[in-house]
Amino acid sequence: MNTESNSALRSEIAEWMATHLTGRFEALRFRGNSGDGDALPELRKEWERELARGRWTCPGWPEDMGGRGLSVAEQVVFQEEYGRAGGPGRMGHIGEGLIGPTLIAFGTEEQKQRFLPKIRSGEEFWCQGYSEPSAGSDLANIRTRARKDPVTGEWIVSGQKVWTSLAHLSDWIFVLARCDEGSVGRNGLIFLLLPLDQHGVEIQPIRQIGGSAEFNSVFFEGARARAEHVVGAPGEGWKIAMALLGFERGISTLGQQMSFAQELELIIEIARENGAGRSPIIRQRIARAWVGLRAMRYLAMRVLADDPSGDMRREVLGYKYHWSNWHRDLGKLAMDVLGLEANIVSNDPRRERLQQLFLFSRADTIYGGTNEIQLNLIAEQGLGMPREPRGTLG
Amino acid sequence: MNTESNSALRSEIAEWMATHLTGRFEALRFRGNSGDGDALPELRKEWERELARGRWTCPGWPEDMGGRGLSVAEQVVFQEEYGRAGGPGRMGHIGEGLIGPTLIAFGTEEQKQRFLPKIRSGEEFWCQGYSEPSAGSDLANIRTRARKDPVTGEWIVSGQKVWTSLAHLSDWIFVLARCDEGSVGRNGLIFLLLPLDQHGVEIQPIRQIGGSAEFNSVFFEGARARAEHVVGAPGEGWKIAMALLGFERGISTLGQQMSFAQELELIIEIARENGAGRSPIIRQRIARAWVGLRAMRYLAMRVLADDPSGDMRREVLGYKYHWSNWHRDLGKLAMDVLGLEANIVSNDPRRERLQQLFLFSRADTIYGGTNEIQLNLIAEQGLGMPREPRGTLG
Amino acid sequence: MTLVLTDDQRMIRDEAARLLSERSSSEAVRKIVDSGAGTDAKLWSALSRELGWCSMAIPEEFGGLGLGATELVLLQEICGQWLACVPFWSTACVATPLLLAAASEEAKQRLLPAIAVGDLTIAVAWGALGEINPLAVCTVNAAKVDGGYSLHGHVSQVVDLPFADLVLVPALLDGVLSLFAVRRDAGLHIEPLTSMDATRPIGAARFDALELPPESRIDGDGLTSDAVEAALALAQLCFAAEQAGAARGVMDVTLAYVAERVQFGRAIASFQAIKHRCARLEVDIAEVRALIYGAAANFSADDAGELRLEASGARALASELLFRAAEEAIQLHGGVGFTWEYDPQLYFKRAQATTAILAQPEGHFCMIADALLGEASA
Amino acid sequence: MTLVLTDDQRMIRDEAARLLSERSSSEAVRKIVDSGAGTDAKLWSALSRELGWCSMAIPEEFGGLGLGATELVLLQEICGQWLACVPFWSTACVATPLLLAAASEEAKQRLLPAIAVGDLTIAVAWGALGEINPLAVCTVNAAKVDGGYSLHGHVSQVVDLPFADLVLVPALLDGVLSLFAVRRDAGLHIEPLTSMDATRPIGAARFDALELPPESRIDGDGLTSDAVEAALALAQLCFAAEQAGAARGVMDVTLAYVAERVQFGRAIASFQAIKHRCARLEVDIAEVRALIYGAAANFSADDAGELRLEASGARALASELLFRAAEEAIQLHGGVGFTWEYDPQLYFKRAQATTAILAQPEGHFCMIADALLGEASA
Repeated sequence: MNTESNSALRSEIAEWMATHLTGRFEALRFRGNSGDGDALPELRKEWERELARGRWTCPGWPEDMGGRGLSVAEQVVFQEEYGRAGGPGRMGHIGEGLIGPTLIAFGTEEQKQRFLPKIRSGEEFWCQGYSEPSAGSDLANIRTRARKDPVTGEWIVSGQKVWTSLAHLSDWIFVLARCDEGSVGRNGLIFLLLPLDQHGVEIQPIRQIGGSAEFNSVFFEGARARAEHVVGAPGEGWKIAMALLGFERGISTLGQQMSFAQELELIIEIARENGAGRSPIIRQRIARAWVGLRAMRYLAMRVLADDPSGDMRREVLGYKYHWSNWHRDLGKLAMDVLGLEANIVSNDPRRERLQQLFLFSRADTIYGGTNEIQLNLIAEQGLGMPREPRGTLG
Repeated sequence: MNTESNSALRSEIAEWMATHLTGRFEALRFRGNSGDGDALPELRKEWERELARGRWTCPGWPEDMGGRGLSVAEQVVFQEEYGRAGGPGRMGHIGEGLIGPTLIAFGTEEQKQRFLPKIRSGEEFWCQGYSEPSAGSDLANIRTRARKDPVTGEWIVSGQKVWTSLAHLSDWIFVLARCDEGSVGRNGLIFLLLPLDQHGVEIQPIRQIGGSAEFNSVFFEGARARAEHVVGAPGEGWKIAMALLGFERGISTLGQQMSFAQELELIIEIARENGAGRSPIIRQRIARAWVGLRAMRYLAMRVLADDPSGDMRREVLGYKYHWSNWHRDLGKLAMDVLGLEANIVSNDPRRERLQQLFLFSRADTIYGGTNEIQLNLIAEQGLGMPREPRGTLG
Repeated sequence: MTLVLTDDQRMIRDEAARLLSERSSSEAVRKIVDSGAGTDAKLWSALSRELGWCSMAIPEEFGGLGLGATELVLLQEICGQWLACVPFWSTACVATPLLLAAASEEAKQRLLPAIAVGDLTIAVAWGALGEINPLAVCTVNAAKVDGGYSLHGHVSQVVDLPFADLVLVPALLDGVLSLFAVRRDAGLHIEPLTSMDATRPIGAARFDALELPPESRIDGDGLTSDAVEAALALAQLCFAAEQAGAARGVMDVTLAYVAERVQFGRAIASFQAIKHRCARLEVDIAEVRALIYGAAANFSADDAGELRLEASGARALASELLFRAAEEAIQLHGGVGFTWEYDPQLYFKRAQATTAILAQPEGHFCMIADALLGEASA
Repeated sequence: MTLVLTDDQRMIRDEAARLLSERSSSEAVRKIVDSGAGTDAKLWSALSRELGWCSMAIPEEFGGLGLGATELVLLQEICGQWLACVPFWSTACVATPLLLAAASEEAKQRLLPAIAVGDLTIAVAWGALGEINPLAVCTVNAAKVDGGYSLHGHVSQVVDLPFADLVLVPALLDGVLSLFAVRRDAGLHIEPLTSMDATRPIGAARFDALELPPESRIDGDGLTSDAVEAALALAQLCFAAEQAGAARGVMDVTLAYVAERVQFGRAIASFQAIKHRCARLEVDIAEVRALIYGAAANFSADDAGELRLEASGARALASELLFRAAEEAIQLHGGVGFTWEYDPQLYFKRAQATTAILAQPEGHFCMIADALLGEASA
């Protein structure tokens, strides 16, 4: 994998960002990242369409699906330059990065025709219906039910999803539901595509620690998915759901790292200004953060390189744990550098950004697989240690 | 509990130590503590008899058993002054602190007459036969068997004990063994007293990380305990064994803390001399160590005070974890203060003491209940969290 | 010196716990948070006027109960445990010891009885709240003028200021640190600040040539005595107690949650990694509490002695402990941990806010190291 | 820049791993430890003479294979994993880069081919082994004398000295740091030291007006160039690789033990707290390895650049990681963990010894902070 070259592509993107992330889009710089996900939604949707006009949505998709067919290395370049330029959190991420590739791999021709173009163009936005109140870390404990309407062939869905990011700003949701009455665990699940704007779907925001509400609970009561909007066969929903997660290869994390680097830079700047940077302990912590970020970059490059020898299997497993804990700790460092000021809410944009970092990064070690789940996976799949015994409750 | 007063007693002990821990006993100062337990054994046995002549062995035993009947607070004073004066690790500890009180509480009149005076006088030394290769943390998994000789009524013992401290320097051992064939767990155990100097007992030293051998494996093959040397009834060995552990109330830990304080003092002295004390990180660590030691002292005082209201139940549980990890970390601090010199073995007594601290303190978080067992106990007994499910192996 | 609580002390503690568990419940605290007030005036009135909390450590001669440091730390622990939105620390654990240490007899006679009956809530405008000794960096100057004194300066953060009746202001007068008592209606400029931790109000105080009568200067002979140092150490210790109590509180919240939350067919409290993490927190809580109770039992109002180091040690450990306990609470609550609806976020914000007040842990350890090793020359 | 190993690199690594798993087994290492030698001469001969390990990073013009930093860190990792008692680091990762960076063309021609074929084992008498840049504190002085040079001074700890054929000695000559090559039979006083970590020999070197011929000075123009700094950074990086490898090694030992040890009717590997602790170590191993491989892939012999910071970062993390891995190994082995008979103690002593060599973690972090923040004025 070559990240330093691709310089033509690199400058093309940088230039495009410089000329387009301006004017009314200026307000979007650095916004909409983790925890701040519900910021300026309408403007960010417009930004998605701006990206689409430049053919910068879905650049990794094959050309015949509307993408640019960029290689992994090239996608990394895109993410890095996007992040470096302060490109906002992508409203289209779930569509472009998750359901799009899933449909490309498992969808029917009809599904591809129906959904992919509108994902690419920024016309339709997607959200993810996996987690449930009793199926968080334990995803196989799905209870949302899908029952086939014998007349229409439609699937009728009842149940509750939680932690649905941006559901209130999305058009479609993909849902993992139980279609075989009485099935348990990974069997008897179905993977459905549902429009959110219908009777039988209710969206409730979940207010977060920082006061914003990026996540939602989504309640289904007789909501309907069309018969042809099943991905894969009924009963093999688990397979599709896991494959989808596999498409999240973390390319976007290299763009994310640009944002991390800027946060660290800001912390260093403030530490220089307010004297915190004279404290030997703060200095050690800043140095650690820098080292951790360097390591994270190489880790991501190793993970993305997808070594055919399998040398990196263990490392892939630990990547999420590494970056999320690094980022969470950075939030604490930011506060300790701010010192007494950390506690006072003001409209100083730098302080505000660091306070948001502090609060919102608390979610990093929880969503997308908690620390505890990550460590279980590393121990069991990476180190071959015995599985945790399952209990009999719930 | 009053520790600052008792000043008459305090000066009596200090004076006695000053006048007796001299001459040939001088060599014993600060020796024989954890990890160094097999140092100078013969001289230390003589020292025990010297203590006995001063009536400073078993000072907490009732007067009619040969003790002084000191209160807990007074025993604390003794331990503190003993430690402050550099009194060596007590060869008689197991007799005085564990089996003695057990016999006083549960022994027959005959057992008391037979054993207590020689414990008090420093004539007979004891060791503890609890742990086995597959019954370490899991003590209820005892496999050593005791079978009654139908002719003599003696108990015939076969099996293996491990981690028997100072067995090679002891005269007697108390053994927890399984007397009911086919029993499991805490049932069917017996608590026996055996002389070590007999056919059927073999003692093998276990060489430790620092090269010394304080611990032993003790192999029994048809070794015999007299019929009248059962404590409690056959079958209720678990009860006696647990009661015995309860007598280890940690009074000796206040003496131990004196030794910890001297170690910390030595580290500070060296840090001042070699410049390590200018490092902000070393300074933080030294300050932490000091704070931890202060807390340990108050913790011990709270534990010993035995609050009738039960407020301290949780804190009692955590005390061992606290002191052992503190001490282990002190060992690492000592090495980092020594810097490059830490790695070089020489006959500099200060460096040697800190190197021993470093190596031997590794045992602190393992023997007498590993960290993991301590944390289980705190979680289960202190915090009421669910018990760990037992497996079916072994 | 006894490290076992007396029956009276246990009664005070248990009664406080019973009361705050009702009156400072999660709902009650959230009401204050939502209101933006930061202080629960009704609760404070109950504690200070009806229950006499502020009289605890005031000598009997000034209308108090004549109890001591142990009672203060016990109450502070309970306040922390329930995140009580009351200015108890400012009034009883900072202002009162400072008055006892440094005020003239006349000022004591005037102020302490009013505090004891709950008529006077006091904030202390420390010069540099981020310092271990916030008097060392004084940002207010006083000058003698006709008819009294004039104060100039600015204190950027004063805990409980928006709610206080009276503000104690250490100020430099002719090079000597003196103590002034300023009523909030005396022309003081108060700017309320919005705090991330909405359970305690903070304000900025500005003194623009504020003219005060002669009796507003209340110190006997400056703020330099050992007694003042002891008072500061007591304030630190009581703050540590609040933090330790909050750690206990958030841990109780967590223990209750993990006992109920089922994943993989088991209460998550049954997972060993979770048990061990809770147990380690418990060990650390016990450590800090032992240090706090031990130091409180040794407290002497005339001699800071080792109390200064122990109080600093307790503060450093308590700051770290509370933050870790709150952080673990969020983590162990999983998805709901970072929601507004669950309580970990309340403790988490309190944790961060209290870390910075009266010096971060490293500052405390630095000070202890200086005492043990001599000041660093590097 | 590629972060995937080439097939050749994988082959080198796998072959090395296969060999050392046989030739540097626990029994083999213990034999060296018991002998007090600290070096396994036979193994070293096999590696250096038969397998050409020392030729890896020597350019082809000097008889080497012309490979680079990545091959060195791969081999160092394997050496660490098996605690191989060989002077590979000193010879191939310190002396060779230093010669390449600073030696005159003549000296390179003379020395490098001999190193490449395994005829020359070299120790470097760093002035201050506890520093990040051990050349910065030079404890040896050189003077020009009739017929050559005279060296004075003392280097208190020289890694691999007791086994080396040749010692490289940085010495101050007329205020310029120069490099001398001293054969062990040239009258050098070597005092072997007893090391707690008996898997690597250490000696003290004393130069008492040691007279040397002119060709013993081997530097081109002093030891000040960027190339020398890059060589030092590479030495740090390779040392980090050894530590990371040792962490992997001791963790493998631990994983094998906990998979077999049964307590409470279960393999202790099934206890979640133990799983999580092992998993966290694994995450940290991956972190350090990524940093090492990334830095090695970026290595340029002419420009220390960011390599210096990354190598320091890798060293800091690897020191902490190895110590923690070894500490956990002892703990998770329970009673047998602190016995002589089991292997954790070997790694544990290596962990402590390597922490102190070439600066402790805080020193490395300090240096990085200075680069990021400017030097501390406090």
